[in-house]
Amino acid sequence: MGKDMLLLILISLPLIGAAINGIVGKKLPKAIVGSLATLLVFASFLIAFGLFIGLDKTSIVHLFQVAKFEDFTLDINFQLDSLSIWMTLIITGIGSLIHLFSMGYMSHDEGYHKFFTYLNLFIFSMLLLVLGSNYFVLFFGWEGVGICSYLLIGFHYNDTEKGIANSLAARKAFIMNRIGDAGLLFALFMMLNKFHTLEFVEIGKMIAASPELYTGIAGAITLCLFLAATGKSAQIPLFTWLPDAMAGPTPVSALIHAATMVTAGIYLTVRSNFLFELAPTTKDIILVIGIATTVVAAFIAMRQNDIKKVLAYSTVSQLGLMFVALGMGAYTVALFHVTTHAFFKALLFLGSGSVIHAMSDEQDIRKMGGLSKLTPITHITFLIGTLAIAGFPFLSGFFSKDEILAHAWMSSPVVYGILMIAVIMTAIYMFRLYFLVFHGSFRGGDKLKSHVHESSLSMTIPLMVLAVLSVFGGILNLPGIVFHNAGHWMTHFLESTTYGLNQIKPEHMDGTQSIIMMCVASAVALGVLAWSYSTYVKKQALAKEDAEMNAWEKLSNNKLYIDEIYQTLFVQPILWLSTTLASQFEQRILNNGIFKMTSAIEASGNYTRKWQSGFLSSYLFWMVMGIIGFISYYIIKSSFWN
Amino acid sequence: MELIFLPLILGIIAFFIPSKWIRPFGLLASLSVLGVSVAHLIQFDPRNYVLLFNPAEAFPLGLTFKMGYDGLALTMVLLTNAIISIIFLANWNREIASNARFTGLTLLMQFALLGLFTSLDGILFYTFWELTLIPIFLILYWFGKQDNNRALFKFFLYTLLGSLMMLLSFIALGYFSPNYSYFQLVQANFEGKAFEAALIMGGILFAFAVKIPLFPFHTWQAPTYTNAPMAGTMLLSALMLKMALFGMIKWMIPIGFEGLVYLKWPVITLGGIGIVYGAVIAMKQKDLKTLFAYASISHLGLIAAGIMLFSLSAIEASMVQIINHSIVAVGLFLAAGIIEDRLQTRNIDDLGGIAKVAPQFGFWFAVMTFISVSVPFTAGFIGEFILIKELFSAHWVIGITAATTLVFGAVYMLRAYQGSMFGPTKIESFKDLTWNEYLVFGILTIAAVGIGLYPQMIIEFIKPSIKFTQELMAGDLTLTK
Amino acid sequence: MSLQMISVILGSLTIASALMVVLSKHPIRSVIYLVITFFFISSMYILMNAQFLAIVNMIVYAGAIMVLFLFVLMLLNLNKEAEPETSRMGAITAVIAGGTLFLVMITALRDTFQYGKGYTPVKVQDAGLVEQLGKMLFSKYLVPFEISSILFIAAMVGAVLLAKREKQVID
Amino acid sequence: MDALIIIFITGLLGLFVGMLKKSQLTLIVICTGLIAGFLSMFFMNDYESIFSSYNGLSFSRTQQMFGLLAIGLTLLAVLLGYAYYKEDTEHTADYYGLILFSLTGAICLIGFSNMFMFFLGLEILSIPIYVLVGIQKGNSLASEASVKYFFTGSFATAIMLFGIALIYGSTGSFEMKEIQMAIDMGMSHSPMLNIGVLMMMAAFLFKVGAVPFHFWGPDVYQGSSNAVMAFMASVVKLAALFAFVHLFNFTFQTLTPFVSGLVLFAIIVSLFLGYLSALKQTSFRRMMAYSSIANTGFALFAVLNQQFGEASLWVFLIGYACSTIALITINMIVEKETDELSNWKGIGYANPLIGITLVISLLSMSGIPPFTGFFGKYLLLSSAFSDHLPFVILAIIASLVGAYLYLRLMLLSLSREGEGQKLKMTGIQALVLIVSLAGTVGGWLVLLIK
Amino acid sequence: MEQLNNIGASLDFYIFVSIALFSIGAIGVLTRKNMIVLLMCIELMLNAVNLLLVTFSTFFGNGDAQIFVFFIIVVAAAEATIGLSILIMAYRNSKSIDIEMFNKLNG
Repeated sequence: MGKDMLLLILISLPLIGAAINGIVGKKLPKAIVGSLATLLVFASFLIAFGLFIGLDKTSIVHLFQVAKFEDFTLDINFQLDSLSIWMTLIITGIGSLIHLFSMGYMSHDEGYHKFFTYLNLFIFSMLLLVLGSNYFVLFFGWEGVGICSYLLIGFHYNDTEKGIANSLAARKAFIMNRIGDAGLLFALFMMLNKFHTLEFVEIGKMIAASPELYTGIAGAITLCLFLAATGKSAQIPLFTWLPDAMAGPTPVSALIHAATMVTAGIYLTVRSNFLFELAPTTKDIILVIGIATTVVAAFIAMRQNDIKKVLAYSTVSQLGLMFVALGMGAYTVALFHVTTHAFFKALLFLGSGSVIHAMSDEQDIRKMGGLSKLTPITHITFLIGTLAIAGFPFLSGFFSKDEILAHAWMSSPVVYGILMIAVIMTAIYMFRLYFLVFHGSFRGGDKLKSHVHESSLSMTIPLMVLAVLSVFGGILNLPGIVFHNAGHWMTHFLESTTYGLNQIKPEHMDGTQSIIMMCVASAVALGVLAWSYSTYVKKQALAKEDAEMNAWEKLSNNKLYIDEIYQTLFVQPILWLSTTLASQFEQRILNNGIFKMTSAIEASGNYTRKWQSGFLSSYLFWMVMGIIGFISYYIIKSSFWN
Repeated sequence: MELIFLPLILGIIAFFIPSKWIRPFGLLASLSVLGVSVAHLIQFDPRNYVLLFNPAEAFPLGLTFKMGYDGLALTMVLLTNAIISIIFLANWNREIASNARFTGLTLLMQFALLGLFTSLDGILFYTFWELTLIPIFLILYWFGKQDNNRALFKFFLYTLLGSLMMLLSFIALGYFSPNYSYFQLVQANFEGKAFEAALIMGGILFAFAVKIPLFPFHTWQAPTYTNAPMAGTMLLSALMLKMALFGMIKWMIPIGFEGLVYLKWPVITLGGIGIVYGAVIAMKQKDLKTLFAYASISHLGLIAAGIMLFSLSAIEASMVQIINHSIVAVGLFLAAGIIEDRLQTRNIDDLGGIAKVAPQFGFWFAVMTFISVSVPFTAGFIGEFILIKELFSAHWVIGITAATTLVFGAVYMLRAYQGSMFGPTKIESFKDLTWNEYLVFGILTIAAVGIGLYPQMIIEFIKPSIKFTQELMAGDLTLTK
Repeated sequence: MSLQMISVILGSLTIASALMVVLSKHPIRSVIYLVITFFFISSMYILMNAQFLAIVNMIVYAGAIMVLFLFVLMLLNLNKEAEPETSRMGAITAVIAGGTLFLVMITALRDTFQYGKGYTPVKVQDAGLVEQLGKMLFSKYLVPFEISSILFIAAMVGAVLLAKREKQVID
Repeated sequence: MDALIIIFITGLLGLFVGMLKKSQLTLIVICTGLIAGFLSMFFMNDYESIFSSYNGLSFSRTQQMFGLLAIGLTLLAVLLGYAYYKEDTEHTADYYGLILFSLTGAICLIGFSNMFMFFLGLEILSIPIYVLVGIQKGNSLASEASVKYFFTGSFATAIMLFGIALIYGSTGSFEMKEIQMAIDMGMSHSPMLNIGVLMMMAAFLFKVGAVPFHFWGPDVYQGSSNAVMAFMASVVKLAALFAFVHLFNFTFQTLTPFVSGLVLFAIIVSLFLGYLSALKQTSFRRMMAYSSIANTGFALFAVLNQQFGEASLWVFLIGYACSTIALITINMIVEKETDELSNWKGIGYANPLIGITLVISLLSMSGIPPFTGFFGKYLLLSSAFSDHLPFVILAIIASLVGAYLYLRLMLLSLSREGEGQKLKMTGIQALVLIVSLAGTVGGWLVLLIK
Repeated sequence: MEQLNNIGASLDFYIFVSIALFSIGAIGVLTRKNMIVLLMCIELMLNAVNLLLVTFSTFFGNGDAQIFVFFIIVVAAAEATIGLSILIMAYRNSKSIDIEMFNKLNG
């Protein structure tokens, strides 16, 4: 079996799973449904791993042609190279773990088979997104994940309490993504007009041949691409959907809104690096927006009380960090952070899922506390995740963040400074979350306490696997300064097989600076840990109620009022426009105008028929007038004749 | 010829069938017509022009009575026959289907539509154009809401005004062409008379603009849809609207091509306004049918704007989009019909939680919703993609305007879907889908996904026709037919 | 007194008596004035050498038709009170309209009033004679002559149909 | 010409057979005569008849077609009226006789070749109609209609005679050919001729019922009976329109551009006034009268069309007359005490034949293809298109108002509320409906045969 | 000139008289409300036409116009008959010959 075939099988396995579960899943026992879905994704992972091992050069698999137009064709092609296979590994790997987790988490849900159908469908779409060899397939996947995300966020649409909120959140996500999609479409159109193809490789070649031809259009294209990325990867200004998306079941949050889908924007940018390299302005914009997002999201996360909301804002913040890296041209660094982030954020979400599961669907951290003893495995793994994200030395997050900070330092100390603030805030809110959930006393009441229990094995195994990965994930791309030959494996891996990835090499950094930076980061993480411990464990500080908050806490707690601002600035005017147009323009002017006209015409009949007075003498009179008129016509006309 | 006259004969027979047998009769009749058209399809080579009726002698008034089809027309013929069959199927368990008048009128409507699509003579085209009005009008009047006279008047007079303008144009065309044969009309010489050509085109456009409907001519649509019976709405939006788009592609632009420079941007602008306007109004509509009506203004504005570009890709994409819109229209109006049928209301505020009670319906409605917002793998995606691309290439402003349909479309469709299907259950019981409704949704979905995955088949099918027309317009072709 | 003088006087009298037809309050007077007008017109015919028409005019118009009018007037037995009043405004409007008609026609035909110059009427004496007319009527105009019988039949049937009193059914 | 004699003799014969007081027999005699007349008209060779040695009448191919149409429509009108006449056994024959005499007038008016025949034809056409309008003797509305028609008609006759006299004065002839020659020789600027032509035109506008000489129309139509109205609206209108068009397309053709301004004015005002006034009517016959004023407006476009005017008029008239006869038949069927339009509610839904006839007739009158009404309007408008575009557009706008009018009637009569309504329809009426339906649907096909 | 003198005044004069008679008839038709007088006024108008025709006949010197006058008299007689019988019928129905009374049909 050739690689091409394997690749196609890899892509189609989740689709097959979705089809089976979708069509007959309702009648199958839950165990079969869940394990089928999980195994298929895992099989995909195995195939991907095999391909990864045997990867030598970029190869393109042609499947079929969707449409052929005058000056371009639209094909379904797949591309196998280091970047796509790397993303595939993350997606299928973490995907299968989360599938496994879901088997336990969703076991009581009546829409069990539906859930796995959607999940498999999501994996399929995501694979299309990353494996496609052109922007068209990428767009297919891009839209596909959007729909799956919509379906999964609104999964509990008919929940008696939160049903409407869930579906509204889903809608918000879909629509905000659609705004981004429009950007992607425009980028595609511009590329079609300029390059007459959408193949990555061919566009890359064309640009490599004569970059100066494309500098102008590249700016526009990259801006549109970045708009798309902000939609999918929840950056300012389109980030508000992600926290709302937490309405979905927790595995969904872990898979889609932490590990995979939200990183599609980063993937897109990395994929299009040849274009971004031609557009320095766009890169500056990305940098600024990345910084803003990471700081704003971290700030909001500090005083959130919903366990998943904290993690959601954390995700937004981390994604911002990745965009900072992209803005500086450090593409592999961004991907490295994508990878480690996938590990620890998935871990954290699954951990929070386990907590929620244990707490009988309670998500408010004010009602939790002291869960460390009740759910030991969750506690340990969650702790590892927290440490990893906070940048505890030598865990995966430490290395990936450090790379970004190092690049930031090299580009500008100001950027570095701002990022350090964000890093500190990250550590603060994560430790706050950890301590409030797992330490102190249980605040949820006795009745709830008696129900709290450790999750089943299918849920804890993924936690443990992810914990291990979170700890050792850093190995993938160790800083070169310390581990000379072993370092930067991932950078080299991606560099060796992709085209045109040129970036600043961290090796050029001064060794001493690098070490100092690591020390600073470690110190920050440890310092915040110590401070948090003293605040939340020693002083037993609790999450404040709304009334007790001071100004900045309120600001953070209310998400900077961004939703409200959007509501007033965009939503309300459009809805107002809709109502006004419908009632004023449509109804009053167009509709009533026409009826006014017709009734006026009808009414004019009343005047014309008055002429018909019924008196013979009037008839005869008008006949005489007619003849007089005729003759006058002649007199007038004949006098003009001469 | 049997292709066109079979529905006429069947339609007349239908009036005499006892009501016990009328239900299967309607379905079988429409299926047999579909079968005939499929037989034509099998023998058809897209590179050919098939002339069904081609009298050699000349008639007075420049009448030629030519009839025939190319790939473009045959596509529409097949679409018509398929949709009519689906309409019969969708109405199977409704009272309306056991009414001989309805069946007969629908078959007569089919006759008129087939005649329209296959006519190759200007006056014949106009005749069939008007002829379609009569059956649909009676269907709306007899089977619509009782007090719908105002809406009907508006519908009838609007369309009639449009037709009369078209008639003026055809009369004027008589001065530029020896007779009304399509081939002669296309070759009509407007050299140095671009403005006259634009005027003639404008007259024809007026008729089409009313039917499409383009932005300021749309007010008849929403009330007509709201008052119409489900089958009538389907006929209107899935087939009658398409007549106008087909007419634009096949008749209006090829005939008055020299005048396109004058009309191109005004119409594209109107289309663009329609896209945004329809979508914005649809956002706050409470009645499902009204909402879909405004959505249709938005969708068709895009197609009309795309056609005006008259590039090969744009027309191919328009055809794909025309078919997609027919599928969507039937699906969505069936959904609205099902809701109205079981709950006697279409107001979104009164609905809610249906998906919980009737999960199958919820699912298929969702599928239709997604097809309508043209997600990938559905027919709408590729059409919308290329159309917006072409518009974007023509001018970026119109491109961006057109792209708002992506966002706005999602807004109003999801609002409609979620408002009626999700949320707290406000209804006691809701009978889930019957077999025929399943079948309809299934067929529509398969068609939509099939076209979405492989639109090439349609594109290949119609490409030779468009090229032929373009050559005809350029005068490269010496006509032997 | 030259013929010209006679014809001018006749013309004036004709117009005057015609005016009296319109102005007379009583219908019977109108009838009488109308008969007088016809006499004047007939005499003008004679002046123009149309003797046969002059006679026919006298017999048919003044004789038959006017007698019919009088007969109907008597039959209906309309007394003075039944005579409809003409409203002043209506009359003024009507006179203005008629006057305008007259003026407009005169204006339009003003060029014609040198009509006769340069033309030479031929065989003036013969044209209006019975013999001439009779020959024409039964050769050139035979078809109209025969067709006019249809008119008379129709008028006869119609008159009988309308004027006849329906049979009264006596119980 | 032979047809004329056959019809006249049939009329006389009908009067005699009428004495037997067997209405059925009378009908048979009359119909046989009409069919014989139709056939003799049909098989007539050009200019050959027993009267050919005398001048006065001549029939070209077109005139023959109009003659056939007139006879055919009379046949329909006669059949249509049967249900009504037979109740009045005393006068059944009188009705038929008068209608047939009137028809002879119409034929004279179609085939005239000098002013004598023209004038006589017009009078023979009119005088029986004056009588027929007022034939319901006890009905004060009928006698009012008769009075109005008679006085306006006589006044118009006087005007026309004055016009004929002036034309004679300027051209010195009553023969159409000679008049035409004289005009073509350079008389066209003569004031006397022009005034004469204008006065004739005024009288014609009166006869066809166009503004500003239309006033008699609504009153007379409403006052008369359905049967008489059917004859008036079809045959009388046909003959008058044909004579008008014929005169202005041949004899006065040099002057037609000169009068075109007036004709266009009359057309447009007729169209709008007719349709607008019709909108507010409650009486069916009155509404039809106004609608006929508007349709006359359309027909007058033929006056301006030298080339195809008569052929266009023929097609237009067959559509118009057939629809009108069909509608009047339906009105006869549904009429109760009065001819209120409310009687029409739901009749089309109750009876399919009535429904189909009604819908197609109304659509044809609104100018919707493929019915004859459309082709008539199409021909008339298309010929006027290049010279009088603004007026054609105005006419089209007016026809939209008309469509609204007919649509309203259609909606009213197709209302579902009529379900189960019982309508009495005789076989003869059904026959009339079917024949006129065939004319409405297929009348235009004659264009292709030619 | 001499020939013209044969018919008395000039042709123009007769035309003038004829127009005057016609106009007077028209005024009568417009002013009078009595139907019989109305009918008489119409007869007056017809006589104006007759006069005109005879004038032209004299002028052209052929008898065609006189034959036409003959037919006009024929028609006038028939018309008068019909007119009077309509009048009688109308009188029977409404007991009046005032045309102003006949206005039930209007609008």
